[in-house]
Amino acid sequence: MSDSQATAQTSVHEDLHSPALLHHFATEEQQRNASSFGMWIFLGTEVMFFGGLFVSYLIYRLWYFGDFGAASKSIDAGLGATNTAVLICSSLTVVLAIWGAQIANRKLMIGSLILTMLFGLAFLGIKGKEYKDKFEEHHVPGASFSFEKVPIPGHPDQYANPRHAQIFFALYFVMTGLHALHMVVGLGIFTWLLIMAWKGRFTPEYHTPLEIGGLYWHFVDIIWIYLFPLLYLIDRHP
Amino acid sequence: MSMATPIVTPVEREDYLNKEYGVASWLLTTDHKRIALLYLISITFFFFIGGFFALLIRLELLTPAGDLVQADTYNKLFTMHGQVMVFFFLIPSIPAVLGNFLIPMMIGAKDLAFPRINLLSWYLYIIAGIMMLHCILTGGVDTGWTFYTPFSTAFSNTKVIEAGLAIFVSGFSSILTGLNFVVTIHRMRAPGMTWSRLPLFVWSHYATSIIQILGTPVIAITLVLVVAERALHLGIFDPKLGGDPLLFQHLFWFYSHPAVYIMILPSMGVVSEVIACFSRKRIFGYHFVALSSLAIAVFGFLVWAHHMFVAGISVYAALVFSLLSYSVAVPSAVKVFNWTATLYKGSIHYDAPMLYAFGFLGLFTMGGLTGLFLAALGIDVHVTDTYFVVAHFHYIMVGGALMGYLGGLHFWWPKISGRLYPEGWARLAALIVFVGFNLTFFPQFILGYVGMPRRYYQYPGEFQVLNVMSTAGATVLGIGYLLPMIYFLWSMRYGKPAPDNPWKAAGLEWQTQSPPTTFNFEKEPVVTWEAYNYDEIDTGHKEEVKVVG
Amino acid sequence: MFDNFPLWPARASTAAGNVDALYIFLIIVSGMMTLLVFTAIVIFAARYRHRRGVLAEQIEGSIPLEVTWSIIPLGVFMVIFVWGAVVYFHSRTPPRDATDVYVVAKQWMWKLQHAEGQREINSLHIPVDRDVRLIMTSQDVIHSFFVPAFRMKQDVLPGRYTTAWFHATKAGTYHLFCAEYCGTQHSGMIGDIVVMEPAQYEAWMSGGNTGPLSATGEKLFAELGCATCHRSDTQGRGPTLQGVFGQPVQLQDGRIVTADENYIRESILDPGSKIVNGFKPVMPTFQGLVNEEQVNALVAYVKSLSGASAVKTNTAMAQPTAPAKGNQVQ
Amino acid sequence: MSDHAKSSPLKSYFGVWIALLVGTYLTYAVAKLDLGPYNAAVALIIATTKALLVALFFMHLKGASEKLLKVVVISTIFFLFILVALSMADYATRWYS
Repeated sequence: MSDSQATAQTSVHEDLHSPALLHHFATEEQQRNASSFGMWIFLGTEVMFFGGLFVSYLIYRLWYFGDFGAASKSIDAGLGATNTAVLICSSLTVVLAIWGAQIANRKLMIGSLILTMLFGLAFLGIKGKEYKDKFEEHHVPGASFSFEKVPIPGHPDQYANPRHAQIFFALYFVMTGLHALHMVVGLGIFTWLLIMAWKGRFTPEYHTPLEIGGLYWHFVDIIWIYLFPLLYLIDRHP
Repeated sequence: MSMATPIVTPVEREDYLNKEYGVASWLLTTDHKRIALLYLISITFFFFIGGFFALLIRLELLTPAGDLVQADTYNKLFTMHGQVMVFFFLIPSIPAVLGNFLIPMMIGAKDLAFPRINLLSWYLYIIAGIMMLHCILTGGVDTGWTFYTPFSTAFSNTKVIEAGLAIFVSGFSSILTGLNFVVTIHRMRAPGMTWSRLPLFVWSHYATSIIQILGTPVIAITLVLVVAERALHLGIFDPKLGGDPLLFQHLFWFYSHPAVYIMILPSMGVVSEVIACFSRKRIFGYHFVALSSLAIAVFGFLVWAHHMFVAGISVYAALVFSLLSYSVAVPSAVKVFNWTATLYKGSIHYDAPMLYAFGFLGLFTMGGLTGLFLAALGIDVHVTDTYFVVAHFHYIMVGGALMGYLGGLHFWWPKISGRLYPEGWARLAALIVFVGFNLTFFPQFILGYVGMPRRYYQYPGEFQVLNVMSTAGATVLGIGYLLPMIYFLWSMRYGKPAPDNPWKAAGLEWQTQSPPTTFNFEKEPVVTWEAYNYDEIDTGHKEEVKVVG
Repeated sequence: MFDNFPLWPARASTAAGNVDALYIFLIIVSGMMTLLVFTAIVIFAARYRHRRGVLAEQIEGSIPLEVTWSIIPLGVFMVIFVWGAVVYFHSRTPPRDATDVYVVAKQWMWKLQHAEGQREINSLHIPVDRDVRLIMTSQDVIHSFFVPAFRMKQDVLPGRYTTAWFHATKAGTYHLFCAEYCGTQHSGMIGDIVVMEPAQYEAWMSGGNTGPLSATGEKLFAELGCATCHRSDTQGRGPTLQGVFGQPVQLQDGRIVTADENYIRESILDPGSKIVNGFKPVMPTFQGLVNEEQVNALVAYVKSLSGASAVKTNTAMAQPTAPAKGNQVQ
Repeated sequence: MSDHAKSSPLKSYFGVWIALLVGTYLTYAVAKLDLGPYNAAVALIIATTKALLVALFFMHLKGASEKLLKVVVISTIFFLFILVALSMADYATRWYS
């Protein structure tokens, strides 16, 4: 999923006119509004992109609620909750980085950017551990998948149907995998933003790339805010 | 107008073509006009690939027995014809070529909002094109352009993954074009260019961009799921593992029906411009035509399951979608009536673009009306998946979108190339295309109702006569499409140099030099006149804003 | 090439008349609309062609005109919609006492099983003037059972039943096509529907009769050991199947579903998904142990237990009953 | 984006941050209770409030100068709603499933 256009559009300015203004924009105000407007539209496409997955999830959850509950119970909700907290902290540090740029506090900006990326890496680490557990428990869809004799929550005498549980894990891996891919792209964007910040390219007047990167990061956080309850907490009550 | 005019070299004025030469100046350009030409060349290439497949299909159907190609090859032929034509010609055609070239000029801007993303959009299109060509040359795919599961995920042993990824990438090229247009139209209009002074071409592209932005991602994720299911045996659409093949059809048609409005809306924009210019009149009911474009874009998202009436959806869902499908027909009808009313008390010229516009009006009306047949549940049960449907969507796509595209190319060719195309040949080509088209696709309506199913490689003998007529029409249509390419290329070299406004048309794009300079306008234009002010132009009351490009 | 060149499909079922009527109405309406638009264009194009010195008259537009040509088409469309919906609803509600024919679609052939037991490949012999209901499923990909002469088409999905019905009115042999692309021999997956006079049908019926489908189903029901749990009295570990077909069933999670063919099929192949209230989920799945024909036989047997007239006695001639609001089978 | 004149005080950032963490814990805790069908509804309500908090404060939708961004967000959600609602129109009325 080429997210490079998110970076390409945060136009690294040529050194023709004033440092930040691109040739075809009349004023800087127009350019900044265009970039953020473009980014919000791009986030709209991402919402519809994940939307297709959420609809598939909704329909199969309605059809196979018991099997989905059993499969969801086998995932460690604690890890999921910590991951949510990690992402929320990273959103905070992103906002602090932008605030740092606005008040020309270089240390705050760069520190926050680094913190954001550390949180991102922590998220991927925890996600990696979760996937490792799934590999070990043979819960990855495909030939090695086995989900025998797992009781349906609330109906201890009834076993989950492995074929339907496999659909849950298929959706689980596609949704969280796609989200993790967006997280990796996000880390790439923030590395690039860190380099630009390090070179002192951002001033209180011009820090549009930071804001665009921030929008993208917050969006990835919002997607996770929905993924966590829907995938991890389907049928957790005793 | 004699044919063999001597080579005429126009007085040397600097424009976007002769500003700089060399491969890098083209492959790394961020000028929306050059990107438009890059798109023009690449989609024409794919158009002739798709057209070649179409001719092979029609040749095979000359005889009831399957004797020209084998069954598998025929299945690959109609699949490739569908995929290449839909994703690599029709969806990018007008937005990427005429839209890219004209929208900045029509709203008085130097370029699109994100020129680099515009170039990225073309590169994504080329990467997707190369992937599709590789897929075609190394075996092709035989699932039909609709990729229905579980055939595409479990039973087809052709290169479904490669074709799916190619269309996935071409989807992002379409999203980026849409995103660029929406931001440009909102942010980059010249002073005075209010929303009610926007040309209808820009309105229709605004509506098209909404569909491109909000529809394409859904087919992107659907293709990701199909590729994942084939590669990793996930089972989301595989009934043996509890998946639902109808879910695929819902997600696929959620994009693919609005996609047909991506194809037709830009042509409607072209026709609005052409009819206004050649009747020397303001469009009748400007606001209604503009708003009906938006209405088509929004209602287009509510109707997708009329492709699935017999696929196994519930009776009540079928009723809901049939009712909604009629709501989307009203704006199209309003547009046709407004165009016809524009001709009233006009001063009508019969130049080639106007002939294409008349052709569009006729064929689109018939295509739209047969859509009413298909939206009626009772009839759809009988005619869906037969040649009636094939004829309906070809009337809309080939009769509507392609005629609009050719009309637009002829109308703005002097502006694009700085040369005039040969008028006589152009009118002849328009006539040939119109006649060839009707001879090809009208018999298919009858074939469809008589009961010949779609995608049939061999058919019972009683359908042969109509098929032979259709194949005859296809050859005439093929010639009709070759002519414009020939005389457009010819005109690049030998055509008379075009004045800045050969048709004396309204619109900012005509107040630039032909061909325009890289930044379109020397100084930013200020718009003080209403859209389609042909009365002022013809009576000359308003001194035209002389903006030397 | 010119001997048989139909421009109109044969009309051989009750539905054909309704569909053709709507089709002709639509042709007339769209024909008038096209004529209206074309003549307007031609007259305006000729009358107002460019003449030197004559300027076009600018007309802004007229709201009332716009409203009229929005409302009138909408009104006409609603008439078409309602008429189409009525025809569709009629074609999707099979009469209660129609004869059942079980259809199994397989990559590139049609296998049909009559309730009376006959098995046919790519052909279906039915008597004229009898309601026939098709209970269809596919073994691999999506196919579509399409008989142009009956104006009937219904996709056949793998993994569940879809049903369609028709009432043949004219004897003769009509085309059967597969209308949903299904692979290499998609265009070879065709057959014939042979509609015969009752006398001929009896003659055809008597030959090669392996007994009604429900009998085969009964034999299978015993062989697979279903009878041990599903007993006719109520002591069995499974719910009794006497008179269950077509009646509502209370499930363990409170939902009430109608015990139609799909419910029985799902209970055989995926028993865990719907547990009848008051019973334990002990039934093993038979997925893979029984093929499609055997499932059809078991379904026919269960239906015969509830007196649903799955089996048409030879002599009883079913009058073309009015389409009773049968239970809705998707 | 956020107007430079009106600078966002840090207080609102940290406030939203705390609220989001509380929301996460709440989601986790509520899932433990047996509310029958309302479990999903409650989880979605909490998730939506958290998403709104992030969008309005962190993504500066609240103080945004032009209305256009809100229009984009609302129309995206409208089209997602169409996809969900009309798909459910089919799945909800398929009696046997």
